[in-house]
Amino acid sequence: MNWMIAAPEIFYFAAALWFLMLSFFSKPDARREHLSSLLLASLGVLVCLASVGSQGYIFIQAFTADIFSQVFKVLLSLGLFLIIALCGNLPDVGERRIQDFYFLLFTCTLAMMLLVSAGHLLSIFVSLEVSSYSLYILVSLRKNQDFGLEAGIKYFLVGTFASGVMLFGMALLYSSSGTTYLGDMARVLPGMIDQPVVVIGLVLTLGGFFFKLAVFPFHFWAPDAYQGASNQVAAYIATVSKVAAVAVIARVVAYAGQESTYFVHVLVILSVASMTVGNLAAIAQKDLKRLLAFSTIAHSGYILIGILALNPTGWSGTIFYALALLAMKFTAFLVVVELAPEGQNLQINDLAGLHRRSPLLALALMVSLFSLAGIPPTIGFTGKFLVFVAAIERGYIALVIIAMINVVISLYYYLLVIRAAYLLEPSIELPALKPSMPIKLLAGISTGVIVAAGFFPYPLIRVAQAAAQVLLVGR
Amino acid sequence: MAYATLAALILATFLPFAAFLLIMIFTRTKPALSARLSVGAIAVSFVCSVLLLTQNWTAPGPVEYSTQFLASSGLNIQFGFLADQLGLLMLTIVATISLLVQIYSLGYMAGDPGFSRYYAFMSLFAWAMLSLSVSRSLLQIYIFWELVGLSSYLLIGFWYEKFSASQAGKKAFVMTRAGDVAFFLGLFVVLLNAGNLGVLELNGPAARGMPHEILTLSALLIFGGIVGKSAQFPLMTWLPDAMEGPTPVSALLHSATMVAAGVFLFARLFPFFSLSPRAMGIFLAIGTISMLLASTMAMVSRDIKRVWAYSTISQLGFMIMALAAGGYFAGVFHLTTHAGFKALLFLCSGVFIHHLETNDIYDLGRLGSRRFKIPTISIVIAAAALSGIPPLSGYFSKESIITALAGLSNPLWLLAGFVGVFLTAYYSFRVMFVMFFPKEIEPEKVHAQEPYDAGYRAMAGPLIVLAAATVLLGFFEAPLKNFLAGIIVIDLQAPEHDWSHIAALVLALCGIALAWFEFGRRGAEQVGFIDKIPPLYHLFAERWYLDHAYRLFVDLVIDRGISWLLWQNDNKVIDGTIDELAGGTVEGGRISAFLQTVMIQYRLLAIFAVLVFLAFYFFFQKI
Amino acid sequence: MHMEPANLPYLSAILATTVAGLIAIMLIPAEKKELIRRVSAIFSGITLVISLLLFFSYDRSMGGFQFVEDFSWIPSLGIRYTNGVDGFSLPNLLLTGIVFFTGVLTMWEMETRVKEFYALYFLLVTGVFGLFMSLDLFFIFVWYDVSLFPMYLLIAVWGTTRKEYGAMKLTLYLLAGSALILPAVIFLYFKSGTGSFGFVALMQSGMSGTIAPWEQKFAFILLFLGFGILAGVWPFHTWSPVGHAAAPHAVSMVHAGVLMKIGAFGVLRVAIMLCPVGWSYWAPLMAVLAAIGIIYGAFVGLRQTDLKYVIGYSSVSHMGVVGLGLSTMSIEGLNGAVFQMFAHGIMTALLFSSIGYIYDRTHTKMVPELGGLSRVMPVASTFFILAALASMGIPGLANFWGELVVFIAAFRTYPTLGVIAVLALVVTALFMLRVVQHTFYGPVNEKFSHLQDVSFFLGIPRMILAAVLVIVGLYPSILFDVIHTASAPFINGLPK
Amino acid sequence: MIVPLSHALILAAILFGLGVFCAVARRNLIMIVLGIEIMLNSASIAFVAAALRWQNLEGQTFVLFILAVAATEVSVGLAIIVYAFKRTGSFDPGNYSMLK
Repeated sequence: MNWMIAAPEIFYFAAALWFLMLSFFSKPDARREHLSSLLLASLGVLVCLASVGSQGYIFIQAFTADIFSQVFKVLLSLGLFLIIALCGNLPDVGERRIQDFYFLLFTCTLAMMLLVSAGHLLSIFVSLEVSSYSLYILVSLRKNQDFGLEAGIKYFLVGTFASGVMLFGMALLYSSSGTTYLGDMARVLPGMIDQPVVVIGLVLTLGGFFFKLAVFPFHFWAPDAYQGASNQVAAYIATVSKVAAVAVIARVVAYAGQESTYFVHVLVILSVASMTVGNLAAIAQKDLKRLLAFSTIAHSGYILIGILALNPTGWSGTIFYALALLAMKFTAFLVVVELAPEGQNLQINDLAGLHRRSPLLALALMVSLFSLAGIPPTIGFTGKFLVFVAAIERGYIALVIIAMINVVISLYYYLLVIRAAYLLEPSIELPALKPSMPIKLLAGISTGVIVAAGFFPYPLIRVAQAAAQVLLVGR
Repeated sequence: MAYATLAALILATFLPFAAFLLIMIFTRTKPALSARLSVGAIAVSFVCSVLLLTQNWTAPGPVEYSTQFLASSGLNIQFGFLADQLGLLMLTIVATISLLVQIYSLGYMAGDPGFSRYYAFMSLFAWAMLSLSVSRSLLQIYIFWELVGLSSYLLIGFWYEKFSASQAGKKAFVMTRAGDVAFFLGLFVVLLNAGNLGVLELNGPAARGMPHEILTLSALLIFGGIVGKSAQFPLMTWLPDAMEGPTPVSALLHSATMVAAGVFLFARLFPFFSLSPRAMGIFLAIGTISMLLASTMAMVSRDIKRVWAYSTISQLGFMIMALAAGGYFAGVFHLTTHAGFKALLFLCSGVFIHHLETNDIYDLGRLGSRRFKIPTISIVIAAAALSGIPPLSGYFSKESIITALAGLSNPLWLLAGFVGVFLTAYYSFRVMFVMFFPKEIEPEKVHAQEPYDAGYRAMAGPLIVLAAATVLLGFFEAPLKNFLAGIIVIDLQAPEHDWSHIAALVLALCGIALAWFEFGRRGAEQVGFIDKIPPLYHLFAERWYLDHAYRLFVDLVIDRGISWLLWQNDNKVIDGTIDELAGGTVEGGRISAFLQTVMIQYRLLAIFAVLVFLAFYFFFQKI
Repeated sequence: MHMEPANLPYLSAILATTVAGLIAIMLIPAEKKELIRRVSAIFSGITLVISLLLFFSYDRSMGGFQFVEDFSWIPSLGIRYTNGVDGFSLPNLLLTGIVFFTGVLTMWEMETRVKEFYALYFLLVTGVFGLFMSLDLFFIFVWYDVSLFPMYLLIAVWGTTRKEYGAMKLTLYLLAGSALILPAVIFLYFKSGTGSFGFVALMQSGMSGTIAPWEQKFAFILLFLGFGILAGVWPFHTWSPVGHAAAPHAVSMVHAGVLMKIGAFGVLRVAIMLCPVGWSYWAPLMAVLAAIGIIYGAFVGLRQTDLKYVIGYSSVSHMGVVGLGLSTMSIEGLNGAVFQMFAHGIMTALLFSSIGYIYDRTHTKMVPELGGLSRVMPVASTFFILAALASMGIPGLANFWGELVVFIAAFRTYPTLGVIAVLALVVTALFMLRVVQHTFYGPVNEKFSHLQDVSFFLGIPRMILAAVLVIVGLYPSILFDVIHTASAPFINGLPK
Repeated sequence: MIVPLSHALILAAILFGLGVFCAVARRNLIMIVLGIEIMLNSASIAFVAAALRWQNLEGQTFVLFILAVAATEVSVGLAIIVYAFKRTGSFDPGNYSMLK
């Protein structure tokens, strides 16, 4: 049992420990903490990249490291690095809590990495809870308490409720299959998928993960959490935790879920519901982050389409979509963070005159929003396209048409935001925005990635397909 | 030899088009140069047409060149020239009269700001009309038919500052376009059934194969085009309004050449039309109605140009009656002579209008139009020819029409012919007496000198030429007859109904006598017998209320009716539903957004409710 | 349908030029307006030259797809970057080149945010060029939406009347169209069993019947409605007048001149050529909608008082003629339809270009407020009147031939609809002349008496368009020969 | 087995229902956390029953971890709720409706 398989986890555990020690012994200094966290995060990315090829099991398949988990670990570490890059000046988190903030960030990422490579129900449960609890606290860490606290409470309550549901589901699964290892389940469950206990157990288990992905019934926390949390934490939730959620759902459904019309119908109902609710609610939003929250809910609906297709193109489409979501959401939140130096909540109309204040940020916002809407030359469209190809391969034409109609509705509110950025003139003359060099670089690169992956997505698709192979082998 | 004819044809037709392009693009700002260009081009065309006419005077059959056009579009349409006797005759008429009118316009239009634009449009018209007369296929005729309509629109609305001019132009174009659409449909029916649009083919074998009722239908549809262009019964009211254009334009287009295009087409397809007697009967009826209607309107009109416009409609009605009655030569010969003396009438009126700046015949009389010697003499000659007084050309052509009408079984048409001759004589000499024997005159104007400046001379020249032509043309009846015999076997020795000629002459003289009695006499109060019966007077003056009917139709049915209905449909129904849909989604958005802000307990309850529903769905779906 | 590879990648060269132009404009600082205009003029000029070169060096005798470029793009889904041009797409390519170049020149006097305008304008035209030349369904869809991408901003920022409403309505409408196209395209991809998005492969499977009849019918109606929305098919046309009126002149030139052709071209290329059985099933519906469109456009046009609305509705009427041509399932029908697409594109571009000039001077588009412009600016009015005459179908100008051939074909297959469509010619003449009369003729009103006529330089774009209208009008077989090389083999190859 | 597995599962399901009812019924944050605790325990019962049925210890280990996680959950939850109580002075979830 060589420990090198878990190298990324060990590294992030050490980084978390480092910040814990700092919080005990040294006086918090924002500048230094930010630089050290940036360094650690970039090292973490390198470690994950190095360990992409490692294969193997620890604790008898409880911790499995395969190409699927390693790809996702790279995504998670990359996401963390990008978010920390945004935490240049953290006005919203008090000076005293800077170290705890970074400690919690690293712990949460560590937990998600464990979640991604979990092969056993128990390790899934524990790592999911650890990541959720660290997120509850991160959300409540906001300086102006009333927002942060309310969001934290709501997030906590819905989260624990969902984990209760998940646990009950796992119990049902365990009682019907007799094993808690995903690998064994894959061999035992196929015969009895039509028994009520098994299928409802599976649905309830997925409930916990749907909470993380903000799918329809469990999405109530998302708008309040995004609006309540500070911009950087909201960015973290929107990007990194979504990627982890997709990974764990894909793994559980690929191993445990079988070909059953009922199961597919449930996923179709949830997907359509979350798409419609997300898109419709987003139309009436005034707060930008709350709008992005609803758009995430809608995107979870599109991801579900990829999952419910239950075929190889479906899996690679879903993985590609997770990657696309990371890129798009990050660019959108980059603009949000840059536009709110005091960390206040941005209204849509605060975007007025952005095209004059900083053309680059306006372009980044436009490209990311068009990509979120799914207009072709962007990564968002390729993601949607792959997912729709998978769905139509299984013959769900009506679902794809409903999804496309939702795309049209979503374009409406994205255009409202773009309208605000390009058309509206601010009432009071705002100073021209001068984002720092790294931020400019970051915005440029991310916009470039979005458009390039839209035009020539093949390398990323190949990565997604390689990762998807693992899910099929497990059968 | 063949190449010479082809070269001459191409030169005759395309030179004016070249002149048009040159003027429009380059010499727009240099009036003198554009006038010279245009007149030069039409002069060359005139010379070519005369040469062609004389060379082919004795030629056996039609001279024809055609190339395949638009082959790649899957249709077999011949494009080229058909220089047969009728074509060459028409070519010469159009060329001569265009030349004369363009020379006349040098004087008439001098100093007009749009001078070069005027000559550009005149050349455009010349090109279209000349090419129409020698077109090879029906489609080619249709194309130049539309271009002639376009040039008439541009020339009628030449003084576009005057709202009435642009209104008249628009009215003319839309009415002729209605006729053209009928012609277009007729074209399709023929193309689909006979498979070919060549004029020779249609007159020849191709038409034999067509079933009878298709033949009548296509003949009627094509006649729709003729009705539109030659202002026959239903679509006639645009011609009087077309008098808004400059007088030379009225002389050229709206009397001699353009409106005659309809009659020319009738003559061109005469063998094709004569295949269906029922159609010919209908044409006869329409010709008669428009002839009678127009002459009644002419009797009451006070505007000199409108009188001649109504007279043109009625003479065209005469020609169509002649052709419909089988008198091919009569129709064509009347077309030739009418072109001559009607142009002369307009040009003389033009001189009076140009110098006295009024169109009203009573004012013209009062301001002493007698003192213009040449125009007075030539207008009297032209009016006499119009009424059919021997030895002028009008008498011979009208006599051949009367003969053709007499040949018909039903005497009704002959009677209508006689009434027409009487009314024509009456209204033409009514104008003469009012203008030259005015009741009260303004002394100082009457005795002023006749202005012999350059402009006047440019106008007087063409008058003299046309007057000579009106006098001499009558004697060319015989040579013309055997020239045209080439196309249709004309029974040269048609039985002479000499009693009908004498009757026609007597009626003409009675007409003149009545006109003299009411207008010419020393003590006459110069009020027509029609003016004494107000309801009849208003009926004729209002053009039998045709204009009201059209305006009502356009206003109620088109504007207020259909387009309002469709616009409401567009605005309310289609846009309405879409905006409603959008509003609905936004409202739905507001509701679902509100649902997200509900208290925590309700959220947990909602989650649980959905899970229970999914569970039940399992059992529901199982059963 | 053979594919003849190109020695030089001309087609990608066009795309490369537009993208290079886009990048060049992005690099120039915003205040150097004159430089930006010149650079965009040069780049658009290059694309025009290349498209002309392509048009005249296309081998009429061989036909089929020429100048073909083919690189694999996403092998796993069988998507290849293939470009090729045939009789149908060549005229449209040339049309786009001409309208693009003249559009750039028409906006020469604009002052507000010039850099962004030209950047978005280049992006719009890249999408249009891409769609006309690509032979891969994935790329046809991608380019379709790329041309949609900048549309909102172009109209919302630089537009005129009710611009935000118009921009939003137009963008959502067109995206709703694409919402129908994507599922159908993927559906065809799977049903054809060729496992590739390649157009030629799918066409063979469509022709040979591997795609079952009911599938072809289902895919055809989806594609027809999807692309039909963009082509202004009758019930879905309401965005076009609003969009035209709201858009700035160059955008409405490209918008009406070329974007509506994308819709019609899409119906022809994707719906008709891939699902012939569907086409024969749905053709009567297409014909009825097209005929209604012709009548509808003409009649509703009568009531408009805004110049651009009038042109918008006349475009709906002309696109109805194209629809009628496509629905006749005959060689003449297709020839006439594609010819009419070209002719209408040039004519609408000329109309909008002249309205642009008038609007820049008089700052009003409302017909009642205008009047007597012909005396004040004779040259500018002549351009508009020439285009108005073309729209009425006067022989000697391009539209006449398109309408003639379409009506002949329509008369053969749907006589009643043919008659109705021809009757609409009278109404079109009435409302066009009414507009010309109220705008240009009549007494000169003093508000506009001080305006000066169009200078030579500003006249260039309009002169080019007018010249093309007349040349194609006098010698239509330049276009018909090219179109025929594509329509004849396709119709003859149809399974009976 | 003393009692067939299905009976135990039904018991766990009823307990789960009670937990949900408790969480939803009372307008008091503490009671919600309490309700969720009950739900977790119902899951433990199900696990124990399943472990007995399949004669392996995995179910038991699961229960141990559930207890541990429940403990952390309560501590974190109460920390936030108590802190919120200190600031707003009430446990009523109704007055936390600032985020619109």
